[in-house]
Amino acid sequence: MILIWLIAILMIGGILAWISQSWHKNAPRWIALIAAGVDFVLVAVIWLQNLSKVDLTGQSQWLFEVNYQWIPQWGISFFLAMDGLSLLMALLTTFLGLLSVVVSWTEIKERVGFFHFNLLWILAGIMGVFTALDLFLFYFFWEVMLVPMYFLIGIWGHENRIYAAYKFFIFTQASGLLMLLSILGLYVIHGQNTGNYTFNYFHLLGTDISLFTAAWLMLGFLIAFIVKLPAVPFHNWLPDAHTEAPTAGSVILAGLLLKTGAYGLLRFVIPLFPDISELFTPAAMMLGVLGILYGAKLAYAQIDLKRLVAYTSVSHMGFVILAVFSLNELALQGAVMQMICHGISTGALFILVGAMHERIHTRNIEDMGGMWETVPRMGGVGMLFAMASLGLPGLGNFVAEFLILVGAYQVSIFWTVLATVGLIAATVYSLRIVQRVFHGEKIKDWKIPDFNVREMVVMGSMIAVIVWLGLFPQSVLNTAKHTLNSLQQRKVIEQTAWQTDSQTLNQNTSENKTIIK
Amino acid sequence: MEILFYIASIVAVVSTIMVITRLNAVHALLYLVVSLLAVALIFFIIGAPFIAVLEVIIYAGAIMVLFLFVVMMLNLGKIAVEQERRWLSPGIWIGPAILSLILLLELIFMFAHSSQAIQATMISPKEVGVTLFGPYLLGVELAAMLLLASIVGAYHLSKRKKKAKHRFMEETAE
Amino acid sequence: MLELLWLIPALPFAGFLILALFGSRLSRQSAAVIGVGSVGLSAILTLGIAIRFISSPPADHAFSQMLWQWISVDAFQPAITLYLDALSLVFIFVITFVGFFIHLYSSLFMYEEEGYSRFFAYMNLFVGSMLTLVLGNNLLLLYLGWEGVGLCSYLLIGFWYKDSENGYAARKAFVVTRVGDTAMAIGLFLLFTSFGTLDIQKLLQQAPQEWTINSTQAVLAAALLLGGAVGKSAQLPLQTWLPDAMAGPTPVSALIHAATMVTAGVYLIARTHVLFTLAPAVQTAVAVVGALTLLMAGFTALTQRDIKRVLAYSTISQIGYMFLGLGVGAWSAAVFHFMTHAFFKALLFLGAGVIIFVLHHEHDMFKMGGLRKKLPVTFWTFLIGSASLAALPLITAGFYSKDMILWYTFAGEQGNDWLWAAGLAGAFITSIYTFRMVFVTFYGEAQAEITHKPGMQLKVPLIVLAVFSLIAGFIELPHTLGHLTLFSHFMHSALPPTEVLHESVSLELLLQVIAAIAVLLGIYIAYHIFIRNRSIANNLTASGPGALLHRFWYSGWGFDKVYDTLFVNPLVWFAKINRNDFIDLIYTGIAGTSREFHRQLTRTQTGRLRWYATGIVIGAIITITVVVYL
Amino acid sequence: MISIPMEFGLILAGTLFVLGLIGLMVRRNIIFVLMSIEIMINAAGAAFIFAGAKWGEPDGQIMFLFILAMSAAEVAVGLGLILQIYHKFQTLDGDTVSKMRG
Repeated sequence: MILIWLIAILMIGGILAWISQSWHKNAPRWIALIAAGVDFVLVAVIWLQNLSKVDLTGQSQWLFEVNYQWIPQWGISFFLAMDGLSLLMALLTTFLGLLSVVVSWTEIKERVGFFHFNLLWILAGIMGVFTALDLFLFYFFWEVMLVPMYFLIGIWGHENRIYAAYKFFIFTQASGLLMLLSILGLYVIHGQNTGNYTFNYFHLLGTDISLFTAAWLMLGFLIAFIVKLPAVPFHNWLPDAHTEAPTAGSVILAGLLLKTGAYGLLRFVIPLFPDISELFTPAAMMLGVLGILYGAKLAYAQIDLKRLVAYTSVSHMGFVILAVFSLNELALQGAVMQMICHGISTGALFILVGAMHERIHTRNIEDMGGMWETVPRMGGVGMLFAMASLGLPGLGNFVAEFLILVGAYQVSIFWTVLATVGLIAATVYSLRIVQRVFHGEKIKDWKIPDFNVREMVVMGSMIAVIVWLGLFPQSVLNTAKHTLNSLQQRKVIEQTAWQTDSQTLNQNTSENKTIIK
Repeated sequence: MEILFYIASIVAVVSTIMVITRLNAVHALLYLVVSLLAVALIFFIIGAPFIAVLEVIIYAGAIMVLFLFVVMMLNLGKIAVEQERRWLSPGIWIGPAILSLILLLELIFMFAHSSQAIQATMISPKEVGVTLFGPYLLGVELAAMLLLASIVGAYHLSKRKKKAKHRFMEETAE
Repeated sequence: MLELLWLIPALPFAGFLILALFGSRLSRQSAAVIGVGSVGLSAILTLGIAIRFISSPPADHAFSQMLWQWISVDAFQPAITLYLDALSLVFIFVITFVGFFIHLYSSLFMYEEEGYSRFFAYMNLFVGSMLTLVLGNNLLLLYLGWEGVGLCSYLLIGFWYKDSENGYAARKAFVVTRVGDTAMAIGLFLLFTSFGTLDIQKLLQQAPQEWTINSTQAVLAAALLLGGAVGKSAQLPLQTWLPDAMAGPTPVSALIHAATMVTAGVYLIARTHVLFTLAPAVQTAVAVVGALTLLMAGFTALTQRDIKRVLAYSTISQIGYMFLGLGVGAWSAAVFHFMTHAFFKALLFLGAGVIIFVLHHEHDMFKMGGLRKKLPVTFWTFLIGSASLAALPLITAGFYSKDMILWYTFAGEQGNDWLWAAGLAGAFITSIYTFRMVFVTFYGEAQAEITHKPGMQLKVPLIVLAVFSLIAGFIELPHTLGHLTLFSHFMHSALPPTEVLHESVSLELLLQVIAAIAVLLGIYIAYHIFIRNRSIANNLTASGPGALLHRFWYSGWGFDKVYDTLFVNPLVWFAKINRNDFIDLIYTGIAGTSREFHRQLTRTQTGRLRWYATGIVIGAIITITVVVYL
Repeated sequence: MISIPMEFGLILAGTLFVLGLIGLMVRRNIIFVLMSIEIMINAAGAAFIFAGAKWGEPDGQIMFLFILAMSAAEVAVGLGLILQIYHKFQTLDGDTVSKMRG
C-alpha cells in the first residue's frame, strides 16, 4: 500500500499546491515542501528498515508489491513493486525533489501554484516509472512524467524555451512510441505463445522469441532508453532543455529523467532480451565510449555554463551505458552508483549555476572570473562538485567510475582503455569550470551576495551525501545487490539453457561466465 | 430511325462546341438550348419520352431562361465581348484540350468493348411515375427539400440594398 | 602504541576539516596553531611509533590496521587498511618531520598573504593524503592518496588564484599528472583482473606464482605502473609540469615539489618491486628513464636564471637518480637517497624562500648577489644544503646516498657501465649548477636592498634541516668507510637486498675517488666562471652554437613546445571547431526540410478556379489509367 | 424498334461531358463556367438515360429526374452567387476571386 501512498501524496500535493495559489502567494511552496518532505521521510524509513534485511540472501528480492486489476480484458493490471534498485531510485527522486522545491523558493515568481503542480507531478511520474512492473502502466507513467516537464521548460524557461521544450518533447515522445510498439509486440507474441494476454512483467519475462524478432523488440526499448539517457547520436535535446529549464527543472532533468533511461535498460532491456543484449555489447560499449569522449570534447568547448554542465552529464552517462552492457556484477553495481552520484553532483552543479544566474542574470562564462573573492562559499562548493565530476577519489563518482571500468575491463580491454582516457578529458573540462568562473582575473566587478542559509543547507546536505557515498558506499551497494544478482542469475540460466540445446556456443560467452563466478 | 439518332447527336456535339467557343454569352446560351433540344430528341428516339419532354420544359425552358435573365440583368454588352476576346487567346486552348482529349480517349476505350445494342423499348411515363413513387419515394422527398433550400439560398444571396446596378454609377454603402 | 597508527593521517585531515569549515572565522594565529599543530602532533606520533617499531618490531616486521570495509562487490573487496612496514615508516617519518618544519616556516612566510587559513587547510589536506598514499595497504587506497595529492598540488600551485598564469600552471600540473594516473589506473584494472585482488601484499605473493618472468602481462602491468610513477614524479616524458609548478608559494614547492609528492612514484615502484623484478625489461627502462632525466634536467638547470626553477630542475635530476637506483635493483639505496634528498632539497627551497621573502619576490638570481654578509644564517644553511646536493665527499649526506646508488649501478646485478657513466656525468653537472647558484646569489656585489630580516620561525627550520642534511648520511656508510649498514639492514624487512657481482672494496674505493674528483672539479669550474670572471659565461652563451644550445636547454629541451604543438593546440582547435555539435544539424535539418516541403505544397493552392478544375482532370486521368490499365 | 449500339450513346455522353470540361477549364468568365457545368450535368444525365434504356428500367429516367432537380437548384444558387460577385468585384473574371489560397 505504501507504494500507492508514495505516488498519491505527490499527486495530491500537486493539485493542492495549484489550488492554494489563490489563497496566498507562498502557500504552494509550503505545500510542495511538505509533500516532498513527507515522501522523502517515508522512503528513507523504508530504506533504513530494509538496510539490515536486504543483506541476507534467500529472502525475495521484492520488498513491496501492489497488484490490482485495472483493465482485465487486456490483462492490464495496476502492478507496482519495489526492490533494491527501485528503492534507491525512489530515494534519489524524493531527495532531489525536496531540494528542487527548496531551490526554487525565490527564483519562481509568477504562477507559483502551477509550477509546483508540474514539479510534483513530474516526481510522481518518475516514482511511478521506477516502481511500475506492468509494461502498460510503465508506459503510462512514462507519459505522466513527460508532459509536466514540457510545461516546466516551456513556461518558466529562459530565452528560447519554446524551441527547447518542443525539441525535448518530440525526442522523448517519438522514442517512447517506439517503445510502445515493442511493448505491444511483446504482448502479442506472449499472448499467441501462451494464450494469456497480459502486460505483467513476470509473465513476459519468460516469452521465448526468435532471435530476429527479439532483436527488433529490443531495439524499440533500447532507442527509447538511449534517447532518454542521452547516448551520443540522440543527445541533442539535453543541452537545449538544460540551458532553458529553470533551476528546479534542470536538477530534475539531470538528476532523475536521465536515470529513468538507465533504469529502463537495467529493468527491461537486459532481463527481457538477455541473449540479444549479449550480442549488442560491443556496439553498446562503442556507443558509451563515444558518449564519454564526445560529451567531454563538447563540454570543453562551451561558453554557456549550463550547456557545459549539460554536456558533462552526457559524458557521465556514457559510463552508464558502458557499464550496463558489460553485464557483470561489478559494472552493474558501478552503473547504479554512477546514477546516484551523477544525480547528486550534477544536480548540485546546476543549483550552483542557477544561483549564479539568479544573481548576475547571465550564464556566459566569459564575463565571470575571479569570483572566489566576492563569493568564497560558492567557490568552495563549486570546487568540490567540479572535483566530484572529474572523479576525485574520496567522493562518490570515483567509486562508481572505478567499479564500471574494472567491470568493463573484464569484457573488453580496448573500450575500457578509451573510457579511462575519458577521465583525462573530464579533468580538463571540470578544471575549466573552476578556472573560468572562480579563479583568474576579475573581468566584471560583480557585487553579489554569497550563499544564504537556505542555499547553504541544500548544498551542505548534498556535500554530506556525496562524501558519504565516496567513503561508505557499501550501504548503497548492498541495497542494489539483490536486484543485480537476480539479473546475473537470469543471464546465467539463459546461457546454460542456450548451451544445452546448441553446443556450438562460441567460446567467449562461457569464458566470460567463468570470470564472473 | 437510327439515322435520326446519329444526326441529332452530331447536332448536339457541334452546338456544344459552339457553346464553349462563343465570345458573346447570349449566343453561347442559345447554342446550349439547341444542344439540349438535340439531346431531348435523342432521348425520345431511344424511348424515354417523359424525360425528353421534361428536358425540353425544365432544362431548356426554365434553367436556360433563368440564365438568360441573369445575363440580360448583368447587361454586359460590347465591353464584355472585348474582354472575352482578350481572355480567350488561342494559346489557352491547347492545355485543357489535350487533357480532355486524353480523358475522352480513355472513356471511349473503356466504353468500346461493351457492345450490346439498346433494344430501345418504350418506357412509358406511367411506369416512370409508378417506380418514382415506389422505391424512390424518399429520393423525391430529398429532391423537394433540395429545391426548397436552393430557393431560400437564391433569394437570400441576391438580396441587397437598393442601388444602381450599372458600374458607372457611384457606389452606395452596402 | 601501534594502534594509534590511524591517527597519523587522521590528524591532518581533521586539521583540514576544521580550517576548511571554520577558516574564515578563525584568527590568523589560531589557524597557524591548528595547521602547524596537527602536522606536529602526527610527527611526534610517528616518532613514537618509529621507536616502538624499531625497538620491538611486530610479527614479520609489518603491522596492518583495518579501519572499515570500503567497497565489497563480488570479488572486489578493497578495505581502508593502513599497513606499516620499514618502507612506509621511512616515508611517513620524512613526510611528517619535513612537513612539520615547512608548516612552521610557512606560518610566518605566508603571514601577510590573504587566504591564510585556506593555505593551511590545503597543506593539511596534502599531508593527510600523502600519509594515506604511503600507508595504504591496497592499491585502491594508494590511488586515493595519489589523486588527493594531485588535487592538493593543483590547489596549492594555483593558490594565488588572482593571476591566471598560476591557474594555468596549476591546471597543467593536474592534467599532466592525471595522464600518468590514467596509465596507473589501467594497470590496476589489469592487476585486479589477473589476481582478483588489489591488496599489495597478496599481489606480491601471487605474482611470482602466476606470471612467468617477462610474460606480456607482467611487462604490461609494470609498464603501466611506471607510467603512473613517471607522471607523478615528473620524469622524462611527463616532466614539463614541475618547473611551471614553481608558480606556487615557496613552502609549497619545498613540501610538495621537493620532499614528498614528487617521490610518490619512487614509493610506488619500491612498494611493488616484485612486479618490476618479474619484468626485467621494464626495470631497465626505469633505470634508463632515470639516467636520461637526470642528464636532461642537469643541463637545463645550468641555464636557468630563476632560483626556484634551478631547484625544480635539480629535483627532477635527483629523482632521476632514485629511478636509476630502483632500475638497477638498489631498492634501499634509492629510498636512502629519497630521505637525504628530502632534507637538503627542502632546506634549499626554504633558503630560497627566505631570499625571495627578503628581496620582496625577486626570483632572478642574477639580480641578487652579495647576500653573504646580510643573511649569515641563510647563507651557511644554504651552503650546507648545496654541498649535500652536490654530494661533497665524506661530510654531506648527499654523498653517501648518491655514492651508494652509483656503486650499485656499477657493481649491481642489473647495473651497467653506461648508466654509471651517465650518473657520474650527472654528479659533475649537479655540482656545477649548484655552486653556480650559490656563488651568483651570495657572492658578488649586492644589487638589491634587503627589506627586513627573517624571523625566528624561518631560521629554526633552516638550521634543523641543515643539521639533518649533514648527519643523515652517517647511518649508512659504504664498505670503504666503516661499513655501517643500519639503514639497509632496517630496509631488508620490506625490500629485497641487492646482490653485487664483484664484491671488492678496492673497486668501490676507486669509484668513490672518481666521484669525489668529479664533484670537486665541478665546484672549481663553477668558482672559476662565476666568481673570478663572469665574462666567460656571457660570451659562451653569446656565440652562435652556444646561444642556440643555451636557448634549447633553457626551454627544458623544447618539451613544452613539442607537447603544445603535438597535443595541446590540436585538441583545443578540435574542441573549438564544432562548438555547437554538428549532430544537431541532423535534427534541425529534418525540421528544415519538412518546413520547406510544406512551403512548396502551399504554392500549388493558387486560388484560381480553372487551376483546380485542371487538377481534377489530371487526377481523373491518373486514376482511370491506374484502375483500368495497371 | 431501333437498336443503337450502347457504346455509341455512352460515347456521345462522354464527348458532351469532355466538351463541358474544356469549357470549364478554358473560360475565365464565371457565367461560361457555369454553362459548361450545365453541359457536363446534362451529359451525365444522358448517360443515365442510355443505361436505363439499355436495361429497359425506368430507374435511369428517375435518376435523370433527380439530376434535373439538383441542376436547377445548382443554377439558382450559382447565379445568385454570380450576382454577388459581380456586385462586389465589378468583374466576372474567375481569377480575381482568388482570396482563398495557401
